[in-house]
Amino acid sequence: MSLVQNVPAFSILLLMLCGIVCLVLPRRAARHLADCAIALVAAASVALLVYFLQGGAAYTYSMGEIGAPFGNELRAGMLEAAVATLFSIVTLLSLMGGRAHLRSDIGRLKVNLYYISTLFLLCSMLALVYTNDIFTAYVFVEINTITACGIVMSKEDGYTLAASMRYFIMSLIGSGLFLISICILYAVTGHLLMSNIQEAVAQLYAQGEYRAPLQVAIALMGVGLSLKSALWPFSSWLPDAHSSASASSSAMLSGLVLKSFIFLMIKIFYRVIGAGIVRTHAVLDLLLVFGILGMVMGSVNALFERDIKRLLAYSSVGQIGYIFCGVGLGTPAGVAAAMVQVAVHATTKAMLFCAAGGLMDASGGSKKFRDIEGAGRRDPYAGVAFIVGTLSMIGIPFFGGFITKLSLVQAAVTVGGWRNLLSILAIIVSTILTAIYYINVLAIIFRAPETAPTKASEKLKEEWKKQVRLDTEYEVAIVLFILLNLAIGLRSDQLMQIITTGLSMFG
Amino acid sequence: MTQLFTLLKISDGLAIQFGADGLGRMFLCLDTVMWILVGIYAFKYKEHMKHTKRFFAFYLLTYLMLAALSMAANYLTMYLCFEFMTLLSMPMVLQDGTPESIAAARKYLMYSIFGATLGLLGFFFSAHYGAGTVFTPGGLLDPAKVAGNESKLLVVAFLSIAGFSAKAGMFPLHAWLPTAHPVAPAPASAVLSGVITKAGVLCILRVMYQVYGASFLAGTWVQKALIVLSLITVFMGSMMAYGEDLLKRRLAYSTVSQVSYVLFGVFTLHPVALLGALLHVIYHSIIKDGLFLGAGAVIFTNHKEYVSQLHGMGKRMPVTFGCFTVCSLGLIGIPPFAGFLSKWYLAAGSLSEGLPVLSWLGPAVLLLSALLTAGYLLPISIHGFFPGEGEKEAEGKEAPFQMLFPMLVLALGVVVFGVFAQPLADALLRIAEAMF
Amino acid sequence: MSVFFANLPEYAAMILFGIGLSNLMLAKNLVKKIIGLNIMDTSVYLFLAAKGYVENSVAPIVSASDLGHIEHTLYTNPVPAGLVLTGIVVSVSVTAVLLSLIVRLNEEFHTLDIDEIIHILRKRDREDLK
Amino acid sequence: MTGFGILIAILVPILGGALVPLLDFDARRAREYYVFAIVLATSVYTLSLLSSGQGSELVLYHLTSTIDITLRIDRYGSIFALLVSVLWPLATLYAFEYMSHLHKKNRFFGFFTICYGITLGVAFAGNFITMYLFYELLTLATVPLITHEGTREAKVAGVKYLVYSIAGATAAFIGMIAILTHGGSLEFAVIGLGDAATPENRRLFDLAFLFMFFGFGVKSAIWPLHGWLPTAGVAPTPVTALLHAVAVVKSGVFAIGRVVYFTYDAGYLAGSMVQKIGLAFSAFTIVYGTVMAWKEIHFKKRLAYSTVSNLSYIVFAFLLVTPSGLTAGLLHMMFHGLMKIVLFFVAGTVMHQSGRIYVTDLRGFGRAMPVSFATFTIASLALTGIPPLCGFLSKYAIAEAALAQGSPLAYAGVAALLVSAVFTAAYLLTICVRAYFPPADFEPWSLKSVKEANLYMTLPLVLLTAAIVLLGCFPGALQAFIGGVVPAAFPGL
Repeated sequence: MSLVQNVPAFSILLLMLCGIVCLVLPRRAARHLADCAIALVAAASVALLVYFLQGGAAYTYSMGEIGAPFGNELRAGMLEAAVATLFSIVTLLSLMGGRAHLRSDIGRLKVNLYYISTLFLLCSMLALVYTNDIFTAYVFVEINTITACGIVMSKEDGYTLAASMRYFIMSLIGSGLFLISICILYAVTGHLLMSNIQEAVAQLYAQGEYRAPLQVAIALMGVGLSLKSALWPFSSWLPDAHSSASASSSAMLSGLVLKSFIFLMIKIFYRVIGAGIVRTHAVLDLLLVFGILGMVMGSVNALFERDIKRLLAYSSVGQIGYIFCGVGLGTPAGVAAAMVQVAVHATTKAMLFCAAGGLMDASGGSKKFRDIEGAGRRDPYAGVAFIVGTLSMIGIPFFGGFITKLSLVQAAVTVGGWRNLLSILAIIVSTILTAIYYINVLAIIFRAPETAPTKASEKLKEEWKKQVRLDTEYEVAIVLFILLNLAIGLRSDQLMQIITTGLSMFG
Repeated sequence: MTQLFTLLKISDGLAIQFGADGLGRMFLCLDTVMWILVGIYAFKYKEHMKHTKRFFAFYLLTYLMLAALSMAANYLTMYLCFEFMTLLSMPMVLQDGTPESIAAARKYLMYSIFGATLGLLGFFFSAHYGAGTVFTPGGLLDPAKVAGNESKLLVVAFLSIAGFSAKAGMFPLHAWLPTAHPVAPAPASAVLSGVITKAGVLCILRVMYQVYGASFLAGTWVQKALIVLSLITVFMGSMMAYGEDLLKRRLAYSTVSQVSYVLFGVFTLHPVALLGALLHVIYHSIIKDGLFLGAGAVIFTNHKEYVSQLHGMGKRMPVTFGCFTVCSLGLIGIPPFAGFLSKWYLAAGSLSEGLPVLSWLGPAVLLLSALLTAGYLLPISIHGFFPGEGEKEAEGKEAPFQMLFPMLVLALGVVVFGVFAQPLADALLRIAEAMF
Repeated sequence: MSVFFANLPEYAAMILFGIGLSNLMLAKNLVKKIIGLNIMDTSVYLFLAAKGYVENSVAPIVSASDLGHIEHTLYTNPVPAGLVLTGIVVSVSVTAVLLSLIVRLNEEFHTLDIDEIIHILRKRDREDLK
Repeated sequence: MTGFGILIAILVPILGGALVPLLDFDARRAREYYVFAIVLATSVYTLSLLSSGQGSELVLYHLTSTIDITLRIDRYGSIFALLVSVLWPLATLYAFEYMSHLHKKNRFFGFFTICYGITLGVAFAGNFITMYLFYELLTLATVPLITHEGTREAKVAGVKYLVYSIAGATAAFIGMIAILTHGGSLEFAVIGLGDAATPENRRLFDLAFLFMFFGFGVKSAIWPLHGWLPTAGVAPTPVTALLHAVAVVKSGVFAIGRVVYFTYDAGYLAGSMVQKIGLAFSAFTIVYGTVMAWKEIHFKKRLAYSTVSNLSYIVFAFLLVTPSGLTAGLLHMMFHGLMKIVLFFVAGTVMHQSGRIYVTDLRGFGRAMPVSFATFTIASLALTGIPPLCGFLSKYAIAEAALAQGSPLAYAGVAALLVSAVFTAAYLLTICVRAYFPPADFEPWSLKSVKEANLYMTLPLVLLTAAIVLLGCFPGALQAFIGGVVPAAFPGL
């Protein structure tokens, strides 16, 4: 057991510790502690990833050396390490990107409480990634829900409170269903550790016993988790929550929180229930159809939005549809495509939300399209970020989005029949719609205000004149985000290789 | 074709080449003589016109294209000259600029270009299935290539010949002629009717005899269909002319029917009938130019356009109406005058051809339409000279000498060629034989 | 019917879960929603606890005295009990956060009906646009 | 001659163009010298590349294990590059004068020059993914050009163009990936599917072909997908002339040529079902385009419909999948570019000088703008296919190729060709008649305000018309250059 193998447990416990310590620290100290903790966790995850890349096998890490039925286990493989790295890096960058907004939105006194929520959020996400025990997964799902609503509520204006209440209630329904399915699985198999459950389920399926409860458990699991990760029909709460929250929290929410639940679902489908059984179950087709509808309806709603952050939120619904379309195809290639989209969407959407924050600063804090005209010229960093985001979303080679489209099409093409045709049509339609509303945004933010007739109020026009004071942290974050997207685009071969070996290790 | 002059070699299959053969020389002489006479007439007529410089420019350019057309040695050059002749003769039609003349010109343009495009179809197939490109009597199709797909080639032959016959005013595509000629100024309509329709005939001759070859088309459904079409036009043209009051439109209908006489001779694919056709080409040009110049003279001097206004005009314009009458008699086919001999050879050729029904039906229709021709031409002369007591006699003076001179020459031509037709007939017979 | 009586607790748990879930989703008043949530959670814990019960078994407590010899062979399964405890902790914390949120909402909008709150927000949006 | 030359030829206009808005020229002269210098330099450099750099290749980047971005000069690409590099300087010269009455010139010339580089990118792409990259960028770079005037109509045209192009590009992309995953190669150096096309996955390759055909068919305006071209007629003339008559639409046809000859070879396509579908669609578009053009009275929209029909000439010729079909298609690609750009330029000059955009009010313009309408008449005659001019040659070559192929659809194509010739005469020559022979009641003084355009506009017109006539009479050199593509596309022959 080399040192690096303790990284999963170490990162979860470190984040919890720092979260608690932040309670007592003053604002500036809490900020530095949080940043250092997350940076440390990111470095550790990278080390773990390198360990796996050099041929390390997936291993289980039992907490406190206690035996199977009672003890708790973490399991780490190449995919988990990669996802953990991604989550921690994006959290760090989102915090840096939205720092300016934290001061204005949350007020001086409560900033360290915000850091507590962020640390616990990241901790719960890493736990979801690493855990090998489904009840621990439930506990961290609840922690995730509470902290996610926390960072939405922290902005304390009317919108965020209402939005977080709706978010909370919908999530609780989701986790309720998730809980009941766990209990059924426990009742049927008697185990809590995922690997044991898999053997028990395989054996039961072979003998044909408990077929009905298992079907119900899988269905509830699918619906519960898709509800929490805002699959289209259940995503009515997402636009309000993600658009009203402050810049860094919407970046984290849209980029990471949704993805952690998806990763949990993939883990449960493929490690707890086993690929063979899941593929025969109707829930995959359900996810595929809702994914496809999500891709189209998300983009359609985004078309009619006149508010930059709501547009990005609806676009997230669309991209989540992409991921579920990949998972719903059922083949390993489909799941790989889903994981690629998880990585690309995490970086791109977080970048766009931070850039949207920048645009709002450059146009007097308003989110409406008529006010952010020409904001791309005033805040060039946000402008370039949106250009990169658009090119990536449309799927131009050299950018992240291209690899998503490439892998999803490769997955869709190998699957025969109606699934193939339906997903291909959805890809075409969603690319068109995405292209339209992103290019529309580009046209607006790069329009020279003095020539085109603008509907913005006079007061706003004077503000446009004076030069926008950008803080360096925001600029560094945006540049790093762009580099991350380009890195994924350019090094996509390596990313695919990590994902495919990670998935094979998953079993 | 004796020696060839290659103006431009575009690629191995495509070249613009010219060469003189009997047929070409005959048409060139015809065009040149007619152009000179109508030219003299037009110098006087131009006081009546605006934009005279433009008119004469296009008048000469059309002549250039006609000369090139008669000298063309391969299908491509013929098609080129045919297209340009349409484009250059069109401005003469809309010379007056009245809305009807512009509409007529557009109609003329569209019909001719449609016809030329069908001709182009023929060119594509002949280039593909042909052995060489230069016109060769007896056809240039390569039997090896043609072996499998005669039916396709027959369809294409029918379409291309029907296309070129649009210019000659044959039945399905004749509608532009009666609308274009009346609006054009007199010299233009004379040239249009007399000579430019013959260009269509020349193209049909080249295509039938020197691209597909008479032997290929003899006895096929294509020949029968074309003969039927020409007979329909002959009959229909004279019927329409009979009822027409506007003088120039009556003459236009007469052109439609007379040119189909020629086409009937060409389609029977028999040397004697072909001789009759060639003879009728010459006679019709002379006669129709004379008639149109006469009509032009009447319009120019007395602004009378309708036949009903010409009662008693003969006494006022004796020379014009004299030539008009001589030409009418020639057209009807009264023996001493020119028209008779060509109709005679046409009937003889058709009878000896031996097609089951058409060999006798043809001459019958020709005779019937000769009667109709008399029906619509003679009343003009009769009412002109002997108006009858009751009606009011039209006043007017004689046309100036510069316009009368060409009419006199043409009338003289009708008489001379009627009486001393033998040398002309022998020359044309040699040309006809050379075609098979 | 014998099946019904055989696993009576499971049936009870399922019915309670249904009541709690529908209440959580359909109730207008926010406080009622929280009550529904708690009913749902308790039904799950009932289900879990029932799973742990073994016929005529003894509580799995091994005191120092009878370390040497153990007379009873049947012990109730302690794992579901542990799960129930964790579940209760989670429910309590979630309810606490929700209730504090409801207090803040009431201060802001003076109503407990979530649809009315959204209606107020939409009206506020329209005023901004003008 | 390493491949870096290609990269330079592509990057110079792109970077040069990107600099124009940044340098923010306000003096017109400075901007013109700068832009013209860049465009001319690129053209000269590209032409030198074409002559010396045949076959040089550059692997730009290994995107994934099976896909990499490569640039290569092969004879097929250099024909398209020749056309573009000859026409772009002339169009830029024309644009300088035309843009004098429009605002935001820096942005316009910036994107205009960027499009030049991207089109060269399409020409020199070494495999399908690289071409897809430049193909998408071309769409994105042309959208701002279409919506340049900022009117509501321009915005609608821009969105419509964007929707059609993105749909097409994605469909083509899906076709590409389907081929890639099932063993076919996307490299242009490798001809045909080789052993990948086994009988059982033949249906999939057919489907992939249809996806790519109709995907790229959007840009080459095949019948159901042509809607964007006429509406894009509202863009400024240099855009419609150069992009919608030469660069953008030709890249669509160029891509179809790549699909037909470089990914699927003659063995696969000859006589196959997909070939029949393609031939049927393109033959129908030939007739549909000209009929719609004849009905349309807006000058530039009429020319746009004419482009729709002429593009299907090229697609029809390509789909014959015979060497003569390929050469005929490429010949028409070159000649149509020349002819159509003259017609669009004259339409632009008329609009620039007199503001008239409808065909019906062009009476008497022949005298008011003699040079423009002389070139217009020659170009119309060429397009109608009158022998000595170049239009006839390409029409003749296509007809010959169709007859040589001999299938019933080929004959239908020849018939469509002829019908469209008649309609082309109808909608083009009527304009010439109306311009040169105004009706009697027409007062010449009503056009005294209309003067002939200055040298900037007339010089390109005259040069292009001279090219039309010369190429019509002496096409030997060009035909030999195009003939060189046959060994590349048909290795077996």
